[in-house]
Amino acid sequence: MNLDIEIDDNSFRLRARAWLRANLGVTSSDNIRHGGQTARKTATQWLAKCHAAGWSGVAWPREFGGQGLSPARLIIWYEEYTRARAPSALDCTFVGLNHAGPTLIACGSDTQKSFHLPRILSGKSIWCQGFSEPGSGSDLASLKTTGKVEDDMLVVNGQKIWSTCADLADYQELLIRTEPGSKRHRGLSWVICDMTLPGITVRPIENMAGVSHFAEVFYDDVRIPLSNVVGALHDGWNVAMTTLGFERKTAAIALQLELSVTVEDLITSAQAQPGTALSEQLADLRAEAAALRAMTYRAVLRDGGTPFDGSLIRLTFAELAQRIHRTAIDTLGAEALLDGPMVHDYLESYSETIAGGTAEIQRNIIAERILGLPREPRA
Amino acid sequence: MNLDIEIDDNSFRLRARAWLRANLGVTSSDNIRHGGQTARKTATQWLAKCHAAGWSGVAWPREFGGQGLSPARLIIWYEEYTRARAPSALDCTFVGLNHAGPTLIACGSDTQKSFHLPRILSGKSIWCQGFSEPGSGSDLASLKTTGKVEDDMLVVNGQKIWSTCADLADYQELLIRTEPGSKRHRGLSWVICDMTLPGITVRPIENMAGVSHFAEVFYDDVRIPLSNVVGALHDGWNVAMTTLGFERKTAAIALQLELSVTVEDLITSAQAQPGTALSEQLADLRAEAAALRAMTYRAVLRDGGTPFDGSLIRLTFAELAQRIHRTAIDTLGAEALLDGPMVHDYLESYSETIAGGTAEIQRNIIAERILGLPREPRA
Amino acid sequence: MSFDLNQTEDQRQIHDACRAMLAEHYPLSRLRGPATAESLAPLVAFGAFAFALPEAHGGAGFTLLDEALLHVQLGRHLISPAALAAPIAARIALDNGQLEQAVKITEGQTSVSAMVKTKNGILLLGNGAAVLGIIRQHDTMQLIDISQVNRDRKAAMAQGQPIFAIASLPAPKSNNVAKAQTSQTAQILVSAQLLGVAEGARDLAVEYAKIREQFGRPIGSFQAIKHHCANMALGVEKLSAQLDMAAIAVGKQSEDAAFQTAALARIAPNVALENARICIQIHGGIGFSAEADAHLFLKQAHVLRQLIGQTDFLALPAPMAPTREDT
Amino acid sequence: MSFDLNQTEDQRQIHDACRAMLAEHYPLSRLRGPATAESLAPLVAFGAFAFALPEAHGGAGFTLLDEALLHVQLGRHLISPAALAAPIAARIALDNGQLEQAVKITEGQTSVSAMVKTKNGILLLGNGAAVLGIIRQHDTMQLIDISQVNRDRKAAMAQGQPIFAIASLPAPKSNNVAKAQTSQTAQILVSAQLLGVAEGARDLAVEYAKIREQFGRPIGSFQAIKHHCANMALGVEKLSAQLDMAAIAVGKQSEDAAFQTAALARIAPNVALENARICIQIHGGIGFSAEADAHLFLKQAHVLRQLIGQTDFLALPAPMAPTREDT
Repeated sequence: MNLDIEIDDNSFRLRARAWLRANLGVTSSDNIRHGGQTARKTATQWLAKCHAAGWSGVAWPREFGGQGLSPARLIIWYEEYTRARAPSALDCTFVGLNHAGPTLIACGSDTQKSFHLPRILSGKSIWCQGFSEPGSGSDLASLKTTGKVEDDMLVVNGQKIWSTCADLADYQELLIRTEPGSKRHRGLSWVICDMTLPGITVRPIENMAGVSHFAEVFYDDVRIPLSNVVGALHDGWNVAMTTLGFERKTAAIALQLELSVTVEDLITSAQAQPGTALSEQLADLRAEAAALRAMTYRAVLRDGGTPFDGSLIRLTFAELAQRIHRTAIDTLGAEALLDGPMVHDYLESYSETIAGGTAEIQRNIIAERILGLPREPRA
Repeated sequence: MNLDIEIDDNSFRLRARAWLRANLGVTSSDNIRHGGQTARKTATQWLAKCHAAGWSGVAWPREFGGQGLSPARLIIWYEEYTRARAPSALDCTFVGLNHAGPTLIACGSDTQKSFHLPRILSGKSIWCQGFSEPGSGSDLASLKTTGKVEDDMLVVNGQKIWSTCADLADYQELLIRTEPGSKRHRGLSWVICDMTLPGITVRPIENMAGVSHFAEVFYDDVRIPLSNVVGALHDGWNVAMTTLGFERKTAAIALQLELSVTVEDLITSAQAQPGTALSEQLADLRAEAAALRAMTYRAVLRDGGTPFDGSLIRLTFAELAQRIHRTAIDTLGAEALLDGPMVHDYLESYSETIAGGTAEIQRNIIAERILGLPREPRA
Repeated sequence: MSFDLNQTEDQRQIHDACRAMLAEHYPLSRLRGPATAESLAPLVAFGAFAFALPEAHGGAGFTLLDEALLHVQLGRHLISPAALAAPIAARIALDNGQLEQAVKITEGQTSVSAMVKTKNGILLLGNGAAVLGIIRQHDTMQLIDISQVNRDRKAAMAQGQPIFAIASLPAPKSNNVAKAQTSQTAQILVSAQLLGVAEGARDLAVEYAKIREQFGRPIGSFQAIKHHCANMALGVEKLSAQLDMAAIAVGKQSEDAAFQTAALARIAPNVALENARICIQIHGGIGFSAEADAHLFLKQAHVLRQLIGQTDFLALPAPMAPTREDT
Repeated sequence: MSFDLNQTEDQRQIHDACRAMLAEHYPLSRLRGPATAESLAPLVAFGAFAFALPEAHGGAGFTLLDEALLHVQLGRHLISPAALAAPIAARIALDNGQLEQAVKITEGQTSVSAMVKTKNGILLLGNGAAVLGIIRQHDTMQLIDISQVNRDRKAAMAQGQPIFAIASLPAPKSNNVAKAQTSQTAQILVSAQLLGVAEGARDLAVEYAKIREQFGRPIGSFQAIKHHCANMALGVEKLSAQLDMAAIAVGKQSEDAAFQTAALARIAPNVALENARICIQIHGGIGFSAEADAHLFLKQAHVLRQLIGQTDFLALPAPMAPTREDT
């Protein structure tokens, strides 16, 4: 971990700050949060603006059009991004920039890379994820959607769920069972799916905050060229795992830092007297948010560790976010019964311990993969 | 549930209160808590006094020398007992009065009953439990201590652990495997073991509060007459289970009510200003202690329910006791580093979620036996 | 009059009838789609609002504990807060000698809503057309004529429940204040509904855990899920025991009524909120969707929580026994 | 000077050597039986008390972060608080220009103990024969000559640690007050030891969970135990990351040093206490016995907690970046 900020890094910080200050204001993070085509337009316009000024793909290698920022500069960028209250990084460009793009860089063919990467960076194409299925929430290896090889095509049938922004997306990273009869992690393939193909039906799902971020996707004899397979056919599990190492350098950093800003806002608005129950609670949240920030920095800056260390940050973030948003609406009194940004964020926070692996699964991973405790006997 | 206090019950309350007021003062609960022969003497003298005045075996049927108190009166007695700060009911007479005695009443032979019951009621004989073994903390059915039938004797070999007051006890309720090769709940017997028999070695174990309440007991060819088996030979599991129904009418009631007194003492001593973090915490504890009292009353007064409902009270009590004692030493500041009654009670409270079935096992029982969730697959 | 929790056949029958009425008229599915004012007619027909009023006042003469257990059922069905407002409003009317008013309320001829204060004004919950409103002010309850008061529909956290803003209320009259027992009764009934929410969330989660499979077995066979469910059961047991205790104390006007009610009011919202949270978590992704019922329990818990009111609990004397004669 | 957590070979070697020294001289088994003053000679010989002092002042010139990581190791071995008192006392001496005094302290010629205030007096922890004591007063640290002060041995919660009562201290001198950086350093080192306690408790519990069998399988294969262990790991990760952050900030005297240290001091005691609690619970019956080491971690956490001091955290300005030039 190196937190020494060089002279040059400080000028980088000032440059980022100045650019953000000059270019914010046209976008609205509320819009983006609420989904829909307006949100897509806002998000992609903002990304295009970032791209034009050299602020897109900050963690991507330069050879693929990214900025190739050092870990320290990555942190500085996201600090400034968060401090400026720039649009939430968790918009419809998130999957492309932080997941699909890095996977293509690691495992894609030259054709795949040269076609898709520039489109992702500039906001021209939006990606969604197609991993989860109705029967395989926390048990990804149990997925059942099939892709049957017919000549040079895959014929896909089945169903995906919890696919964020699937209604807005141009492409989907689709994980399907291509080897008939294969079990669990074996026989899967990672495929680029054009969302305009015939046979695809998208049904948005409304969440408990009244917003439709995610959707179900149905595949009825969808024909995808075999050339859209990323990495080797039937090797999709390994392809999906390649981003695990990249994850600690994604825009999730911005979300983690944002919690500190949320807590500071809460401290300012609550004006709690010293010694009261509320001030003690706020002080605890402030300390926890500081520690989450320290965890984030360390993960970005330190070499080594296991790919599962991310579970520690992911879970800490999730549970802290829920505590913070709950405290926030507790300070509202009866106004918590009205819809509003704090109430919206509170309701949204319930997904933190569910999406992307439940808190229970994260704890299993920490216990088994990091601490080495024995696995449960299989049923 | 009937909480209507009849005129007659109120006079019962006043009679109990008057007797306790007139007869307390000679005993010291501190002495009893710290174990040893002095503690035995104090406890048995106090019990003898209760017995002489008709206050021993309050929940036992009258035909066996008890008081046969109605559920409502049982509660009144323990309310007054607790309010008077009478000696802790959890002394070395506890197992005899609340476990061994009731088991003998339910399953013992006439000879066993007529010999043992009067001695238990009057404090002449002290009992300990011999259930747990080093390898079977939470898994009672896995126990290994054997009793081999030779003519009219059982020859016992093995080891028991966590046997409270084994160093002071005259008799032990001993659960052992009498059917060679039997598995789990089958083939066990419940035996009266005279602690003065040759081949018995008792090794007291010091706990983390620096006190030796419990002990290991070793059995080396200990010869116990077959006539000491309670209930049928090899039917010990069912005998052990008979007290489950009686448990909600034991002196554990007094321990549960005591928590309210502890909280009130804490509220008085802490003098917390309204609105402070401490006063909020104390108000929460007060409410939780009130609810525990309500749970206790209901369990005693209401018919029906499953024998496992006791787990709900047991676990609520255990975790609340730990919270209360932790808050108590938090109010002490640096004085918590010195030995003293509050620190002692705090350290002792760590056993609450372990002894008599860990919190984890209690939650399993609640989930499986009360809520009907499926059992885990066996390894 | 007896407070025997070992239910009589009469009591069992009335609660069974209540369950059937609720299942027919108030299925949770009614809460999907745009929020509308809930019809309380089936509850009026059942006599729910006069359930524990004396027979002389048109009531059914059940005990407060019986009424509380009725509201536990209402809580499970996430009924509009207007169903809490009516029986409390009727009691405030009786407290002030307005028998006719009380009868109109319990018979559904005069509509009542619950109101809560915010930092900047007042919110009206449930029935926007109500002509009367009840509100908690300084540790007591008031019944207020709001027929002339303007109200603005607002977007609600709980989408199924209409909510309205009121800028200010008319000056209170002198004959509209509840007696202490009525204010406590309000806390008892709100707590009873919170218990219903907690029970409903527990049952929904337990049933789901029995059927949903992951890793080749029902998720309810995993210890983490089991322990979540056990925690829900612990919360329900604690809350329901304290509800019994407080309802008996308030019904009998025991001297520990204020203490038992304050303890109850402190416990009830947290148990309901926590059970609803666990229920969502156990459901996983579907629990976070609007399609599942899990979030409805959470939102109702938030609504009821605002109605319960809190007192300075530590200022109340501690009881050690239901009857204390420290001679 | 660099603060690179990707340890250099030098740093690795010194920490390995420290581990070996501690394993040889400070096994946990030494804490059985009657409490005696701990010999600090092996730590002095190792140079532990001058570890991060400038070489000009007889120190080894390591960074504060390096020293903090050393104290994590000391924390795992539940070393007497006197080992915290010495390096802080030496710094206070240097803060006041008393170089000779500082050298005597770091070389073990002058003995120091830690003191804490109670409601009624002062407690001296660890070495009853100490001639100097450090104590936290009003947000700063003082170094006090206690050679003439009477002390009474008391029974301690942590049986392995001698403890003494002092009725009152001599009037403070003007040249015995720590600079802000030293007061913060004290919080860093106490927190480091609390992290060591938390790590030790975690490791003890995890190892036990791997070997102890119940119901025919290691208890560590049960989800409830797994999740307890995961919670311990989460606590350690959180605390150790914040320790790094605060140690770097204080070592560099960054403007967020006070903020980072206050956040650390708020987190550290709770993580250590909670991990110790879970460690006892996972051990079951044996964890509650004096024979197992689990309770030693709990008691040490209580001791260290009293030494850490708390500040009005909300009054401190929030940093958003290690360097802030809000132009």
